[in-house]
Amino acid sequence: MSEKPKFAMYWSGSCGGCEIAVLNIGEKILEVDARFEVAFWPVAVDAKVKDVEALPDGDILLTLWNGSIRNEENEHMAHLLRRKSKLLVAFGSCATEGCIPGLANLAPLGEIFETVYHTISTDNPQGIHPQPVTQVPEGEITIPALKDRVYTLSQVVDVDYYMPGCPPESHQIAAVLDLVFQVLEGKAQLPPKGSVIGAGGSTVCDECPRARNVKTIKAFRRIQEVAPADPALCLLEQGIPCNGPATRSGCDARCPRAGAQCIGCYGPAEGVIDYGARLMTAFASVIDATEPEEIERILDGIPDPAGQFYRFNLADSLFKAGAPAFKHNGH
Amino acid sequence: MSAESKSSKPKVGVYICHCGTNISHTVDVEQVREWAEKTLGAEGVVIARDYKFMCSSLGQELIEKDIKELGLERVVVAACSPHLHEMTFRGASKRSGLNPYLTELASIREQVSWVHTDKAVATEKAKAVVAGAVRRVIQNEPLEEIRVPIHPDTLVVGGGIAGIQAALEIANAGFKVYLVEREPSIGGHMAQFDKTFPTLDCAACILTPRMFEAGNHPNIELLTWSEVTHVAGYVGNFTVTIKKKPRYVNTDLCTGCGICVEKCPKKVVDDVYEAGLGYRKVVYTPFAQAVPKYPVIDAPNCTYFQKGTCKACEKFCPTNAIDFTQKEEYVTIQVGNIILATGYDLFDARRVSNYGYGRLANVFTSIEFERMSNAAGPTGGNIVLRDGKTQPKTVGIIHCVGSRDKNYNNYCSSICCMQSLKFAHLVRERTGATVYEFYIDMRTPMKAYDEFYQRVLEEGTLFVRGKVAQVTNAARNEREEGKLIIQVEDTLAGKQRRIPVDMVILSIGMEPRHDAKETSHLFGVGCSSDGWFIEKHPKLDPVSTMTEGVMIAGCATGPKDIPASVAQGAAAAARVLNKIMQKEVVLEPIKASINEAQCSGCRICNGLCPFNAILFHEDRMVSEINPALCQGCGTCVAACPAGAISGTGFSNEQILAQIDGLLMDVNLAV
Amino acid sequence: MERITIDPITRLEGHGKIDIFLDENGDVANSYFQIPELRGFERFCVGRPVEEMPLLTNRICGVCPEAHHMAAAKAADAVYHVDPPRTAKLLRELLYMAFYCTDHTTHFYALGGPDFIVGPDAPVAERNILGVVHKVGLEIGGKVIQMRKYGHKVVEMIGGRKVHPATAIPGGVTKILSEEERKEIEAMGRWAIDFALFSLQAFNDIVLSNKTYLDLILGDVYYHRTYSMGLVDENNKVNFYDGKVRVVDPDGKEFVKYEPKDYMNHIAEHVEPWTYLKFPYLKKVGWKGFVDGKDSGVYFATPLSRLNAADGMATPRAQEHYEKMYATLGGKPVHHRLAIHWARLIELLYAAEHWVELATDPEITSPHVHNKPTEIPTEGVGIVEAPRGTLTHHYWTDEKGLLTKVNLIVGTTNNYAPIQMSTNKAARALIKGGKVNEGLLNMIEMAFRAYDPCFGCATHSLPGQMPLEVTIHNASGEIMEVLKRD
Amino acid sequence: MSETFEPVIIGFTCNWCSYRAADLAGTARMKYAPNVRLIRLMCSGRLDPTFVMKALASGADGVLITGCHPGECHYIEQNYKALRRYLLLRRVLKGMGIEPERVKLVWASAAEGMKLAQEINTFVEEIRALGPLGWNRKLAGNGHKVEEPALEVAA
Repeated sequence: MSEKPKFAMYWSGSCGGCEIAVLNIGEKILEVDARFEVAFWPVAVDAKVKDVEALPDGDILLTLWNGSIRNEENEHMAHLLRRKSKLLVAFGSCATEGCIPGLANLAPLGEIFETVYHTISTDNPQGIHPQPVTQVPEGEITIPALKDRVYTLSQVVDVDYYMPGCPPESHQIAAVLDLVFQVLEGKAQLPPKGSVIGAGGSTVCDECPRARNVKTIKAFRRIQEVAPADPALCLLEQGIPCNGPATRSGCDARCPRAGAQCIGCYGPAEGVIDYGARLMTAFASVIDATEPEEIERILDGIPDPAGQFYRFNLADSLFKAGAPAFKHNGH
Repeated sequence: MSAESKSSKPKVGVYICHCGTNISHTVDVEQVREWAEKTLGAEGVVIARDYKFMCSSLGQELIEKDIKELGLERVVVAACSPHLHEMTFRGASKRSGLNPYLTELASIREQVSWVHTDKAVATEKAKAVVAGAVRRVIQNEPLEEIRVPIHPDTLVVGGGIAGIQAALEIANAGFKVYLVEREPSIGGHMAQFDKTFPTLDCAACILTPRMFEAGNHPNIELLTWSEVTHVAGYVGNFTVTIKKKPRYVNTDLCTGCGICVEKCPKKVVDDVYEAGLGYRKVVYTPFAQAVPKYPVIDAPNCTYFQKGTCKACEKFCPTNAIDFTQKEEYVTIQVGNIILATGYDLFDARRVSNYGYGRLANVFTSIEFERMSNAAGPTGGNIVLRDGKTQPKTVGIIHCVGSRDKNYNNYCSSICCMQSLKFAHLVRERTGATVYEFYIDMRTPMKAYDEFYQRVLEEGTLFVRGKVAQVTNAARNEREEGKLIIQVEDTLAGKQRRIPVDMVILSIGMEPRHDAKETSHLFGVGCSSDGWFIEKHPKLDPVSTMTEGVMIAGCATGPKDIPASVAQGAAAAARVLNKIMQKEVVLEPIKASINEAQCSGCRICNGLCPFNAILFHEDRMVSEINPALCQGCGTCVAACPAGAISGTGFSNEQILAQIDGLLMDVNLAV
Repeated sequence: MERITIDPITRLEGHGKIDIFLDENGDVANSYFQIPELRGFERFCVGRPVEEMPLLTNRICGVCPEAHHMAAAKAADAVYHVDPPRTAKLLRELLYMAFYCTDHTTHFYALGGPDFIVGPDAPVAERNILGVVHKVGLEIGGKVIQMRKYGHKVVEMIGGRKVHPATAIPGGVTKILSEEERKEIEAMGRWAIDFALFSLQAFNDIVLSNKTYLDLILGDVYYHRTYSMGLVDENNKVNFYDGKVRVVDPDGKEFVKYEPKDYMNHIAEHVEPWTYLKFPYLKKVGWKGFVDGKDSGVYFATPLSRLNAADGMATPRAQEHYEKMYATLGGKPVHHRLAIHWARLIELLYAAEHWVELATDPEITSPHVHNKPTEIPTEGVGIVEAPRGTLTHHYWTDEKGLLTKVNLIVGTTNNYAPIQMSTNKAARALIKGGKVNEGLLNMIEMAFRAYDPCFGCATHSLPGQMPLEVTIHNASGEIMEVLKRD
Repeated sequence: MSETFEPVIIGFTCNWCSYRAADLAGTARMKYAPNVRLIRLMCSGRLDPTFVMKALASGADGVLITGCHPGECHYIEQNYKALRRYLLLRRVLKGMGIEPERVKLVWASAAEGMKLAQEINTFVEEIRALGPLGWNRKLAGNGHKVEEPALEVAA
């Protein structure tokens, strides 16, 4: 039992889709149970943080972390599991790049409270906002304070490997586990620290079956204006702002195959510093116009450029957040 | 992470130049040196020196010595602009065994000491610039020059005097030349002239031998009545497609006897060669000495092509050379170099309506006068009014028509002064008429030019300094009756004058070819907004362009006189010859390349290269860059969404590192 | 005052934490079920194009992204005033049925069900899917995995991806279903019906035929007389994808039946400073705190409430079991929270039956799957029944279709107040005179697990099993005793 | 604040036009504000929006992009690509709540040393008016420490 290497999986600020994706690998999940002692996996087994704290540092061989760092608890757990793990994997889009919840970094935390606790259906005459510490008649109760913005795992602790995807496709998870099994048997070597695993080395177009030509864009069109799109032709060439050209391969171009544009959940390609920059430069370069007025007219076809280009990657971008996010804290 | 990168930091030497006092006057060089050694020590700087003149042989030896003795792996020279001394210091590195591309120049003279005054501020900026260069140079990679074989044949486009000169130079050196001219004959504008300034020798007399030589040279293949339609490839290996327009004359059979011309029943105004002053037949050779001698049938005007009848030429041709069935044909040739000598168009004098050209009969343009004064011209060399018989008694010559005028062209057409003086001389010589020259400034800079000006002065030509306001026939007194009145402010006399003359000659300037833009795209050369082709360097490389292997000569780059055009033709030829003799060309290793494994074949980059250097492999669904075609602009590098394209010399790593360095002080403050 | 912190390790995962305060006599004074996370979709979706909402709000919950995908798509349809072609609606609903089968299966066999199948008194180590396998037999393990596989397969075939589908857009869907795919889906659907019937049989054999379990279900600890909410079709039959929201009072009488667009007139949300999650309640009744009864606006929205709120099931075999359940549990409405598990299986059967109905509809493979929006976008509400409760998306946009305001009332949130009440009640029932026994842990866990609380939607924790640990502090805060559940 | 505020600006130049214009400004001893630090590219077409964002995120208050006049690009037409990227980049910055005016595109031929100097002075004043961006300080403000590297894997 205890000779078996230890495995942990943990989620913080995320939607749980990563966990479902892992469950979706089917029978292979049993192999994980056979190869590893599952030291910590709240959704699957009963274990406690105290048990983890009791482990010697670096005692857990492999920890898959999904979820962003949204509150102080997330951060606390990140530090704990980093300390206890030999290999810490940022698993899924939230952990690697902040994912869609990272779009919260476009707004000041205060505004998030102002919005959520004052919606049309909210009855909140005294303007109550949740507080880290609350005095109730019986005593004092606490909830963790939210951080000023959404952070990726590697912005808080040192990360060994990155596994992109929202969520990572099951066949990729299976492939990574197979690699780990082989490493355990000494049949394979781990990739260099900091590598992206469970993904391709190119971008989505590489796996996309759609035909493509030399690109010249005369107009951007929103998918509901085009649908049904030509099923055989590159979506971008049909004017649909598909994020495929800049998004790392590995998903088998699932969305474009289903007639929907890639929204970029696999994040940037190898070595790319700023995902959004790649997209905007690519789109702009192939715009078929030289007069500023005409170019602007075509650009009007992308009504939400910041959201379009940083949908999943904002928290990991060069800017990390929009200017307003630095304004003030919500509590 | 940090540990390994420290150990992997290359040794950098920093050399700060005083440039006498040019730099040290506003930058505390010693302070920068100290700072570089201390603060940039962590960056890998092992030595920082300053010296009065780094570019001096002693300064360079300093660097070479350190490279050898300290084992420097990178060098930063903080001095003047890389455009002055990058080569110098790369050379120094090379001599001591360091790859030249591992040396960076930081411009603290042009960008700091010369443009700022506050010494403290300038010194801080100098530090930032040095930090940027150091961070950048660490990311530099050793590069090797690229060598491409050269095809020995050459294409010369344009059969004017510049093109002829270039073609002859190369042909005489023993190499094949294709000379393409879109008119039926080579010769260009010069063939239209009578005399040439300042020597007044007859244009034909000096040009025709050259035309003949070019036309019969074993190494020159003449392609007149032809146009280049497509250019592919790159320096040393161009593939050029040429359209040969149908002459309707079989040049294999034609002897150039001229009977067809003689028998042709139809005349049309010749507004190309005769500038509209004379007529030509529908089947014609532009002029007697035309090369080649073969005539051309002007199909749009030919009765046969219009009505299907006539065929007089065919009937009378002794060798059955007339062939109405000819179609345009395309030939493809391989050449290693190209010389563009496409010349100029003349300014359309009608645009200056207040000078009345086209409205007032006896207002002539300079080119019309050239034809008129030409013995072989429409008037047999008689200088007469439009009526064709009356000799003018007074002639006014107006300079700078369409030139040096913000309403038309700002530039000086450079030949108008001299041609106007020539006209004055010819008018007096042939008619004894009184001649007025209306000029803004007299520009006679070249050899024997000013002497000619003196001579014309002495001949009694009257010079009025001032820009002519208008030419009119509205007489105010009987003295002006039936005359053309030139209204001008005489800026020397300081008064308005009205000078009645019989004939006005407008000395019209030069303009870029109407289709210069298309030509520039066809050959991938730069073209300024007014339409002249852009030299690689206006002073130091006036006959080369940004596109390796494509040279420019003559008026295609701007107004020139004959000697300058000839000189440029020869210079371009020399450039080509030296490439041919080297048998291969060395290209700057600043190139883009695609990492195929990372390329997704999205084809974003495919349309971005104006040099067609990017090709797409349908089979492997990846794009590839031809390094010989790539000019290193880096546009595709910046555009690739997958980050699959990298560019040497200006890599992302280098530029991002430079940004970090330039902002080092800002971040130390945080 | 003494405090007990029922502090799942999940407290550190943003699951929730229960603080119980004891009075001088050691009886429960009060308890607090806290939700410690907030993401703020309502704020950061503002400015985004409305057609992206089915993709963005997917990420609210990876357990039921299909629910958000559908609610968002319907809201976007409404924003553009566009009615998708029938085929598009069929495809969306077909995807949704397959998802329901997967989700209900997961909960019943892996998360909630084990309490019964293995037994509430069984050691916790066995109260999981493996325990179920032992009890029911080996083939069940394979069947459960198969059901999940089939469900996700269909979701992928129609939605493009297994998790976070991508094909629903304003005016329809982007993917046409091929005949080959349809055949495969139909076959899997028929298998799902057998599986659902098998599951109901297992529930009957193991739970209903066992008096102890039945008493447990009918026991008072898990009994709350609250309003019941659920989506119904034009015949007042249970519907997951479309229809009107119907609420019945604690006596089972229709309290209100409203169009989705009118939800604001009927639902309001209460805010407490000690938790990030809001407490929805019936506006017209009002917020009276964590109490049940006709005068309290508290309602629940679960499989059981849906059955309570409807007049029956739209498919024959599900209808049989519907009638059987109410007969067995003493008529409508049923307020025993543990009966939610039974209701869930009946919904599983309905979903499977309807799956086949949809897969065999002649129009399901029509290429006409999208109507281009032509009108100026304005405002729209989209409501579906998520497995864990009525899901409401409400969007406002500018004339370019960019969001200017967003309101979301997600499934589990509906049940926040009832869950707080159930755990509170369980605590009161089991903690007397300061004596805490470990059975408390199971009992309390069962209390909230019945709701299958998915704080993935509400607060991003996963449903079901939350290992518990009780720490008893004295007034001065020292740890007196630590109870673990094994 | 703004009267003592000295903006730091990164300027991108084209090797063939604006960089030579800067040389010319130097040779002609034209004086301009010292706030701009220039980077040489072969062409404005090389300008990757990443560079601009990197500069702004690393502490620059503004970015000046310069290139050949339309139609005068030494690489025929690459400056148009720069123009398109610039126009889109400004929209993205706006979306991020950053004043688009912090990035400016200016055409300057090799002969326009004076124009470049004037444009630099104008831009420095425009940025001075906008005040500091200080993104590097904003990011430094998060107070997160990245932990020591993980232990070596013994396997």
